[in-house]
Amino acid sequence: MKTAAITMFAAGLLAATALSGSAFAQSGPIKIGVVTPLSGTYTPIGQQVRWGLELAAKEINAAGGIAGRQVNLLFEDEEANPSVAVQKAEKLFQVEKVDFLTGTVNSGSTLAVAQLAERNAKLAATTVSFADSITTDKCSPNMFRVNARAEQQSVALAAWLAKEKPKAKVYYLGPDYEMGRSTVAAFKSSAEKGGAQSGGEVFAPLDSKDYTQYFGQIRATRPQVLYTSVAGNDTVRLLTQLQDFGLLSGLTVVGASGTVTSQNITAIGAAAEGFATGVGYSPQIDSPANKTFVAAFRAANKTDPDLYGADSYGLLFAYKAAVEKAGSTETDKVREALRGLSWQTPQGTKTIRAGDHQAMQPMYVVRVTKGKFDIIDNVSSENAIGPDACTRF
Amino acid sequence: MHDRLTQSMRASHLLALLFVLAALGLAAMGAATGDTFYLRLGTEALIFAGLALSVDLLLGYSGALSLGQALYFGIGAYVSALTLMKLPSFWLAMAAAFLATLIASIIGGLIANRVRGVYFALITFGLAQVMAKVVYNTRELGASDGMIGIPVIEIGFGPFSVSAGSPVGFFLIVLAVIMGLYALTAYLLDTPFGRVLTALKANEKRVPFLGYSVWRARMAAYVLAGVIAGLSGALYPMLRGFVSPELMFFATSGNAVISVVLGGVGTLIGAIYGSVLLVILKSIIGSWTEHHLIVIGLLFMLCVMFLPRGLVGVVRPAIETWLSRRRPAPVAAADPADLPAIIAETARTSR
Amino acid sequence: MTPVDYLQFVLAPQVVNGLALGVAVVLVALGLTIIFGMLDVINMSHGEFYAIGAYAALALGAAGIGFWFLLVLVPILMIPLGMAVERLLIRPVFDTRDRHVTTLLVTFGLGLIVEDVLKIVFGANTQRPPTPIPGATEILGIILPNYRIFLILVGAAIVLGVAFVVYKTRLGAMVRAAAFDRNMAASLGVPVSLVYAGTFAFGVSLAGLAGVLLAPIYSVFPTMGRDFILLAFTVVIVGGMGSIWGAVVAGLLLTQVQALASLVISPVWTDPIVFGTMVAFLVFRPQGLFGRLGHA
Amino acid sequence: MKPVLDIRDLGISFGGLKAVDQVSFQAQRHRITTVIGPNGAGKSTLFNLISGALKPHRGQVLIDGVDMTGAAPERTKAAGLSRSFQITSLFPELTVAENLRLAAQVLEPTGRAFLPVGRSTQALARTGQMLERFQLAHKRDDLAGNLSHGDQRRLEIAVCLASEPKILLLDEPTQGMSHGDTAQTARLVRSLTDDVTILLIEHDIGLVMDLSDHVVVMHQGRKLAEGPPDLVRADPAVQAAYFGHA
Repeated sequence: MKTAAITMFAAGLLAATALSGSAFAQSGPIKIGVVTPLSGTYTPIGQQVRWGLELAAKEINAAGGIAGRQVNLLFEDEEANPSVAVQKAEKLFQVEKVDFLTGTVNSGSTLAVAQLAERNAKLAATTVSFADSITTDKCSPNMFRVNARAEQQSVALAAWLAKEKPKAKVYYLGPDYEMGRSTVAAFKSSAEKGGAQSGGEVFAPLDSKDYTQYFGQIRATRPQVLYTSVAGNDTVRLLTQLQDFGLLSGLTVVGASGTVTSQNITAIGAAAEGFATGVGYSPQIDSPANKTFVAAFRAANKTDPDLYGADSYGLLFAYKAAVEKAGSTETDKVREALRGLSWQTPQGTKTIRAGDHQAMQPMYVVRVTKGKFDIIDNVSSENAIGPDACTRF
Repeated sequence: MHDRLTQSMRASHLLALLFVLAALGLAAMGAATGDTFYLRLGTEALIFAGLALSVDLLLGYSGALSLGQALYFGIGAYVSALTLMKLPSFWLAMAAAFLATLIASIIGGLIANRVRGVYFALITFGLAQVMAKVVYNTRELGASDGMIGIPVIEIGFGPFSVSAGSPVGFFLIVLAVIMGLYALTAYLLDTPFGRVLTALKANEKRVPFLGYSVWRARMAAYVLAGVIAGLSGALYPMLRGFVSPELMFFATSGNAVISVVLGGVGTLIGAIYGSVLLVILKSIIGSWTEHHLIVIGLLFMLCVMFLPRGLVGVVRPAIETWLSRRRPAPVAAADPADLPAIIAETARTSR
Repeated sequence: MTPVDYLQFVLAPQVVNGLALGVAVVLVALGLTIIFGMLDVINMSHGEFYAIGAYAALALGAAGIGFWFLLVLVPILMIPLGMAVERLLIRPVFDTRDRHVTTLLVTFGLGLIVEDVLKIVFGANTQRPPTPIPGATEILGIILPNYRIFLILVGAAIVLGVAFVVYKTRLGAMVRAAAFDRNMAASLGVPVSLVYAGTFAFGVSLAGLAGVLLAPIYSVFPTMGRDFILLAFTVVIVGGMGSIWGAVVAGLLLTQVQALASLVISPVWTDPIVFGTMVAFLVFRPQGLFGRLGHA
Repeated sequence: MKPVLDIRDLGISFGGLKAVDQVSFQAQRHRITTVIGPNGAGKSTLFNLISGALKPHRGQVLIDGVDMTGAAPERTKAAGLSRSFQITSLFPELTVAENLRLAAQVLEPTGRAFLPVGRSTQALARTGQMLERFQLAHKRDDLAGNLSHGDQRRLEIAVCLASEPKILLLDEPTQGMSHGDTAQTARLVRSLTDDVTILLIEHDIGLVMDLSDHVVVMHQGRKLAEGPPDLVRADPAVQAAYFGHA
């Protein structure tokens, strides 16, 4: 009766772990759950999230922790799949009794986890997802976003473009899914307010192997600017193929903040030169706080932080400030403390807008020069944030 | 006097009974300790067990490997979610999911059943991929983000009602539904109709010369499997409150195939054990290393190569021998007809 | 847009670029169709062997070995790997009743493992070897990178070479005989077991070669194996299991359909179109364009 | 008397080859009609045409006076025609009893298709009869794939007979059997004519002469001659084409 034994074992195991999870409220270490992709296509982003949080936790703990309590990070792999993310998040909420949750990358996971946080009366934050919906029409009282959303990025980039290339003819190339389309639409409307003309647009399937089939249309419209919101491996292919075809000369390539990042910039190589984007972070930000952060990050992980790493790093300090202000880790008190909170991050002062839980922050336009993101322009946080469209709270 | 296939099925029923007892034990323990997570994880494992059950019906009995069974699971989940957002009724959602997957699997079956063997596997794979892409790109269905905000429903049975938000209550409901689907499938497989399916796997070429239409039998199996997957999927949004296109992706179909192979192809109950085992494995290994694929891949390969009937295949023959020694057996420990009664009984007492 | 512009900038490049992609697909499908057609084995881990080839090229290239030498070295290194996989994983389940399903499942498990191992060894980030032949050539206003021209030529040479070995040599005849009837071949003195292992290794080696050739264009990352696999299986089915010419025709045809279709409809629908073609072939002409190699 | 099986001008060609061409004959009730001819004469193709495995290009197949030309196997089966195969085709992973029960379950009323097999009383009774009659009762729970060759051939005939057909097409039932087994099988086949009409393909000429009521000789797809065994044997054309080679 081996199976019987296995069943009994499994049931016993489940029960035993269920029993051991009981709470240590308000004493002992503060537990923060991190549900992030550690396998699959999004692994590189998950790594940056992990490294940023680990560095912040190390620094906070070395300085005496949050309100005297040490921070303990608990990681779970969400496989970039909302079903897995929710299951793992529930484990962290229910079994590990974490006080706070973060890490989700794709917006589907973030939205699903936000709902779960509500139903568990816990708080969560994203440091990566930039879909506008998370803090607009699908906003949640229990979800915060400390990274810049799509609109902040496109406002900054469009403002720069209007100065740099007035009335430019822009061709748009996005990945063919909801996020890709909405990012293109957001930038297009910002850019056209600044006087840009559209040369046409095309949406390529996600994970396209070959972008050359769109090159003919691009060449035929002779645009001055190419805007793209592809990401990860897709960017590597798009930009290197553009370079192979000699199409990069005379063309300004701009894109979303996730298009060229520290994960794919080495693979893109020279083809990334001149690429510009609107973003909330660059390792080149010339401030003492950032220099210290970059040095520490590099020492720990042998690579530069990117926006995901920096935003994740910054999040823990927001949480620390809020808990210390609230004098508690209770959901309602921390939520109140987070609303309107201003705190210091490597990229400057961030403020969480109370009305939609979206962080306001100065935005930068960065351009790749010799493999580094040089800052070429910036927009103040007030000018970039856009109206509060959240009506739920 | 029972024939050998009936005997095997009865051995599976004994394992099913054992499973139900263990599940009830878990429910009781969970209720006593006020646990939420493990009960809900168990509920999810059961829901995916329903999908695995449908894969085993196809692979283990009619001999057709479906690499896209998540298609019907996903359709069931989406239809149930849409229904629940309009009208939060359990029965209505299940009925809508039933109808939708019935129609979808008839259409899918008309395409997929034109071919067999590996071609069938590739076609089912492709069908699911294409449909998942369509959902992924349809704004009305939430596109790549999926849909959140599916309400926590009250499930009414006459004067009684259970909240889907109650970990124990919903666990028992899902247990009843999934074991009900198991009992139904097991029952059908032990009828002349079901035996024709078994014959398909054993020697498809001979079947028409016995007077049975191969196409009709394959269609019946395919539609039945589609509906089982769809009804299981319909439970998912009730548990998690959201649906996303990932539910239709290959990862979901692939996990169901892995569950079936681990538990035991062609044992029916193996699909359910395998699914629970996979969830436990993933949960344990996943917290310990992000390289869970290696461990699961290795276990899976070893099972395919050395345990063609999976874990259940290791124990079931012993049970069969034991059952056949107990003669005569008028009402054995677990007659399929008794299972729903047992579940209903225990559900009543634990409320 | 004037008609001349359309022809020069849109239509003609589309056809030429589709050709380069077609060659890439044919290269990946070639090994698959040989294993499929001759051994009757479904190798779901074919994509992962392609990835191994690409990573091997990347690592050895970084160690200072030249691209031209890699073109020979990597395929040779893949042969013992293929032999070992055949011996350890395929052989034990070769005689199970449902060989297709069993080998599909075993190699599916292998694929999962390889993908994760690649991530552990090489990291999760995308990498890319330098383009061996830089620059682009303009012919009649159509720009084509030199490396793609090279790829088309080398691809043609590889296909011809493989076809010559399979159809014209004594070795190829032995392989085809073993595929047609194992017992008959054995009685004619063909070392069947060795031929099977060799054929599998040959298919794996071709996947590795495709990896070396395509890495500079499509870049290298752990999940790259999934990239081509559905398209490659489609090509194998449409072309006819095991038919080399079938794979060539189907590969070029399907990529042209994809390329030209994307001019008139949203590119996202090109996948369903390709898949629809596969379904249509399975339903109306299951033996594929050219029928099955070694079989009637 | 009306023939049970009436073959009229049946023909099919593969490519340019006329595998079966203008074949007509009748099989009379409770008689054994044997089709003989050298390898490649088109005998098995003829069986495939009659049983519905292949669709004829021309001609007609009438079963009990009903036109069943080109009907699918399950329909010719329903019309009362059962066939065996030259290469044994059983369900090797199922037991001997289940092989028989599967064949016999067509005898059940449709309503019982969804009741447990234990309730299929008619099918189970028929299975029991077949096990007795073919002396397989002691092996009822063995897997068909584990039986000896001779037992498998016998089981194949039993499976064909289990559904109580009107016509039995037996494709070389003694193929590969030992001498003793062959004689036993011959007696068995003879005894079946009380229930069914038999159409037989057989190579063993001694057996053919012994067993047959009527012989049809095929040669290169065509019918060369037909008649009672003695007459056919004496036919000079048959002598030249067939026995001359044998």
